[in-house]
Amino acid sequence: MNWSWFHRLAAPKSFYYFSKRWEVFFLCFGALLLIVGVVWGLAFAPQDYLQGNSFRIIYIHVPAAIVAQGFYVAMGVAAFIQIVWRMKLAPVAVQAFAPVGALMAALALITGSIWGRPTWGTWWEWDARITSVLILFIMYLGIIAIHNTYNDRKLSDKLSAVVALVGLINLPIIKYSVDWWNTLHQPATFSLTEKPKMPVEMWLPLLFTVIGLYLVSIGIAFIRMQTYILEREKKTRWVESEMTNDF
Amino acid sequence: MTYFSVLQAECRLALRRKQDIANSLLFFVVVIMLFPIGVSASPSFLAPASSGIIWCAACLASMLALDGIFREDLSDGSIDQWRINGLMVAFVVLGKVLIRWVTFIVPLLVLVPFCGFALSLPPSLMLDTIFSLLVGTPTLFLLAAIGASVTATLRNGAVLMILIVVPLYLPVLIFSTGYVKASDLGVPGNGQIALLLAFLLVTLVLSPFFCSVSLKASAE
Amino acid sequence: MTYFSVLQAECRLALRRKQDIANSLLFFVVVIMLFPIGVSASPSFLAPASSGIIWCAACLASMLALDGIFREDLSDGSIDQWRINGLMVAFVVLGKVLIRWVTFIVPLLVLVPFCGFALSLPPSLMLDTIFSLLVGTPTLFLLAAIGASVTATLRNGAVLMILIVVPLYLPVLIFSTGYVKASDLGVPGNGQIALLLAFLLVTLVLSPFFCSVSLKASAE
Amino acid sequence: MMLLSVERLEIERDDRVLFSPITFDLLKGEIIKITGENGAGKSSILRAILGFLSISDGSIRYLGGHSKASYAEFLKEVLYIGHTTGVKDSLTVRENLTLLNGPLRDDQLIKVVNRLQLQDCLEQLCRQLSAGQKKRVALASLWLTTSSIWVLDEPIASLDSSGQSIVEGALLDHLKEGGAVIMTTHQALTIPHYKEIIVR
Amino acid sequence: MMLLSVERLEIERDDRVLFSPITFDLLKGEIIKITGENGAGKSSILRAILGFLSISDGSIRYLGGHSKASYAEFLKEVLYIGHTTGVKDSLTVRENLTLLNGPLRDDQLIKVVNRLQLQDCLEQLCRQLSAGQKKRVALASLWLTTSSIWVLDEPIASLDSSGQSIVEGALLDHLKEGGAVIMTTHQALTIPHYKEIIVR
Ligand code: HEM
Ligand SMILES: Nc1ncnc2c1ncn2[C@@H]1O[C@H](COP(=O)(O)OP(=O)(O)OP(=O)(O)O)[C@@H](O)[C@H]1O
Ligand SMILES: Nc1ncnc2c1ncn2[C@@H]1O[C@H](COP(=O)(O)OP(=O)(O)OP(=O)(O)O)[C@@H](O)[C@H]1O
Ligand SMILES: [Mg+2]
Ligand SMILES: [Mg+2]
Repeated sequence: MNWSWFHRLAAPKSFYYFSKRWEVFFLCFGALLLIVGVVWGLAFAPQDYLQGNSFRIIYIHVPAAIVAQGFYVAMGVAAFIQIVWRMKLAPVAVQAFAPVGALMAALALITGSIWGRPTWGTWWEWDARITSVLILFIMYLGIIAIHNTYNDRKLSDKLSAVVALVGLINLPIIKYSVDWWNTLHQPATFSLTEKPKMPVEMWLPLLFTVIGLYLVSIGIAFIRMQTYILEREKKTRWVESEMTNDF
Repeated sequence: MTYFSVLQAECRLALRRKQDIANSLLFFVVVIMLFPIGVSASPSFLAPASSGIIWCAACLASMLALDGIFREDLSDGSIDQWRINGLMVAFVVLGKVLIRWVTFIVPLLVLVPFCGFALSLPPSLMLDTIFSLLVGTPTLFLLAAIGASVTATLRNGAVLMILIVVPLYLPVLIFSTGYVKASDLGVPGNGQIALLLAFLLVTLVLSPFFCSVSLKASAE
Repeated sequence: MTYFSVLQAECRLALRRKQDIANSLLFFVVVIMLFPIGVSASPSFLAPASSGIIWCAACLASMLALDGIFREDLSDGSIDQWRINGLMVAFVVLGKVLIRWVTFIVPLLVLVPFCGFALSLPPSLMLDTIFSLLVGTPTLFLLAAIGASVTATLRNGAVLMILIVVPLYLPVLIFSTGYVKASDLGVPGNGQIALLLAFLLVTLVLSPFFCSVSLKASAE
Repeated sequence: MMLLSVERLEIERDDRVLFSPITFDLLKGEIIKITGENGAGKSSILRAILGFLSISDGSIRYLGGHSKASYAEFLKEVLYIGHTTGVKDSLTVRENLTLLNGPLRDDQLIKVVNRLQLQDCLEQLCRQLSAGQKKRVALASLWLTTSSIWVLDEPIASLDSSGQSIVEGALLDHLKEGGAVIMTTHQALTIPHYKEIIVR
Repeated sequence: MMLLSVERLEIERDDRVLFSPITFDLLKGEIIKITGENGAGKSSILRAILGFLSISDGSIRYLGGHSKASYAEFLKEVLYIGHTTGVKDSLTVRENLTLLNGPLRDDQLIKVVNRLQLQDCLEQLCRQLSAGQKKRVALASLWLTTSSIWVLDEPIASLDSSGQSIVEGALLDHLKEGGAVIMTTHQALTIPHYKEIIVR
């Protein structure tokens, strides 16, 4: 297989232009899917026979939880690439993905809590999935904390890559152990582990919102990456001409 | 400078800094003491919680014990000297962590029975608790070492370190307390012990490597 | 160098270390997380224990927040400079502790409600817990400062000091959790609050003095 | 005027007497250079004079008096730059200068920073400075202080030659204004008149 | 034999290029002295040569080769004493010497300790040494090492004059035995032949 396209894309400069071209697509198409999914889910999907209308928060909650996990994996892979191949784009990705992922994890936690109030009667339950999202959130915060603590960028890149990679290796272990822990000691008050048998008109909008939120998050991450690339490459000629073109 | 001379010096420092060892153990005792005093001292409340409390305290104390394990090496240039003398940073790290663990676990095991009494730990679980500590704490130390290496340039990096390390601690905490609870129910906890050993193996290989990456970066 | 410039620099350092502040709060959260996971996650266990757990976590977090507060001042010669410039070490200490406390307590108070939810703290006790933290933590900080000043160089006598400081922590812990429990039972807890305030007054006078003595000795 | 008069001073560390008794006076407009081998006890003498280290024998009179008040009076007039300098690694150069010297006018700051060639790293953290640059940050006090008695422990170690001559210039200016200096150094001074005290 | 050949070396810190490109070779039996102002980048050059700091441009060839193996080969022959020296504050002088130089025979130890006038503080913690004494502990490696390439960052700063001449003697002996030295310093050397490289 020919990898030259990959190497070309992995150069900060060409990625900058690539992402600049595609961010609009990601943001707009993602937003479109999101809106369609949400409107469909909120206005047209049938009521849940158990939970009534409160279940509709699922159209934000589940996508957020899924994107939060997906972004951590992406970030961990970028960290791996950075440590092994020292690609210049990788630390940019780690730095940019962390806050977006943290945001999504926070969104999942908040919407989950809001949902928990009417269904369980409490804001919080030490359920396996909930706990693992909380841990995910804390791991994101750890990486953000490293970037904020060190003002030497080279150092903070290296260190956050180490932490992200360790986290990636541990993620399945954490997930597994939390699942195991919860099912042994505390039979879940409300089981999240079984796939709800949804009718398709509930399930399809969910798929829309998941894909939509993914695309929007990627778009946001791209924008962040562009700023970081400009900052890191500010001494190069192409950035200088880019800046003079803009202003 | 050889592996031997470095680890010999490390042992000497460990003996010289009896104080530091005493501190992290005192911390352990303090955490355990705070709990009955701050929450509730009734045996019916404490007994089922006791091994969990001991484990929580061990987690916190192990982080404290490793905080700053590399800080001095970095600021006095020792890490440069290891590399100049052809020592693999990863192996030195492993040796240092091992020494810390030994100086930590031995007195801890002496303390645990007393803490167990204080927390009304059922006597039948004493041995299981000790055994779980023996198997689980090396992994905690290796994980904490990663956190310590990432925060080695920070003057007070203890807190950041804890933030990084605790999510990694949870599986160990879950399975070792799970083991004790299984014994309490009379179920054999072989599965948990096997898992704990598997964790140990994984961290044994990975942690020194990660530590060496971040220490080298910090020494630039 | 004036009181103003020293405390201004201290504020700058505090702001520069926003992350440090965030971290010690995260530490607080993380400790609170350990308990449900390590001990038991059932609300029937957590609810009665919750305010106690929050207080235990606050004790530990306050110790860590002050760990190393004087270490840098000692090693970079700042303490010499204070004295040369005619500043009373005790007052500088007081200012530094105060700044640390403010940057600690404000975000803590924001966090406590969430931790309360997570630990199934009865909502009626939320305000009482917060109030007890407000009154009790300054004393903890002043006491921890003594420990920090003694361990700033780690000469002998540190064990002694920790052994002295921890028993001093206990009354604070006892009376503040006692206050919350009293409110739970519907009894007014004025007595406990009065005692907490009395402790605060005593430590406010004594702690800076002790700190200054041991810092001067360490700087010889 | 007699700023300081040291008589038969002895210092013990770890029950070992460091040097044979030392006697000298510091007058206005005078520079005293303490020399001696490594470990002779030069830094210890300076710290003893400042009252940071207890003395085992002899006496130190401040401003002609023995009292606590005259010691306090003396301390007010002192600028001390030791082996450790009070420069904070996690503050920038500018912030360190305001910390050590109180609030500064911009023109003052610019002037001293230019003189010490720190203009390029004014906003850099001191952690990231070279050994000599960190020393220069501490030495900036020589131009910003109003104190008249300077106590300097190896002020020119790890400075380059231009740095050395700048510092020596500051010392000369200070003497002309009636100040006094007591310092240690291992390097030769190009200053014309100074009193040398040998510790052994 | 060509031990090291540095070509058009450039180093960046915080996106700032420190100095204009530098080219030099280090041969056997040669001493190279790097000079330059405070903050010019001398220490950084030494650390880059040792591979501790990444370079932004140019190349460094070790023992004539570019490969990892020749770098490792080179590193085996190196003795490095930097601004931070690897001396542990909480160990005694004797313990530090065995830490840094491996197990020592008693006569070796006594000889070097006498030469450096550390005999009185052999059992003292290094925390309690004076600035110059601590430096001497690190410098003891000059007599105890078998490495042939010495990389020294300001080895004579804060030494007294006898300390300086002892160190210079060690350098000369080392050259006679076919060793090589690359060092920085702000002080004048009394050694007859050396190559000077100016960083700016
Ligand atoms: C803070 C609280 C909560 C958190 C952190 C949380 C987290 C999660 C996570 C991680 C997923 C899995 C997404 C995936 O990978 O498929 C999920 C899915 C789901 N959650 Fe929550 N959840 C919370 C509260 C709730 C509540 C209160 C309910 C409803 C009563 C709920 C209902 C669901 C449903 C129905 C799914 C979809 C299950 C599936 O498709 O597999 N969650 N949540
Ligand atoms: N960790 C760091 N991060 C960023 N910049 C640094 C760091 N260390 C040093 N620098 C910068 O690199 C430059 C060169 O530093 P270096 O220590 O190499 O100087 P030097 O020539 O050895 O000076 P000196 O004579 O004072 O020892 C300085 O301007 C300094 O500000
Ligand atoms: N904290 C300490 N505790 C015990 N002894 C000490 C301490 N500090 C220094 N000493 C001893 O006191 C003696 C004098 O030290 P001092 O620092 O005054 O020397 P110095 O003349 O300044 O030397 P240098 O030229 O190396 O700076 C040394 O022999 C040292 O071993
Ligand atoms: Mg000295
Ligand atoms: Mg240098």
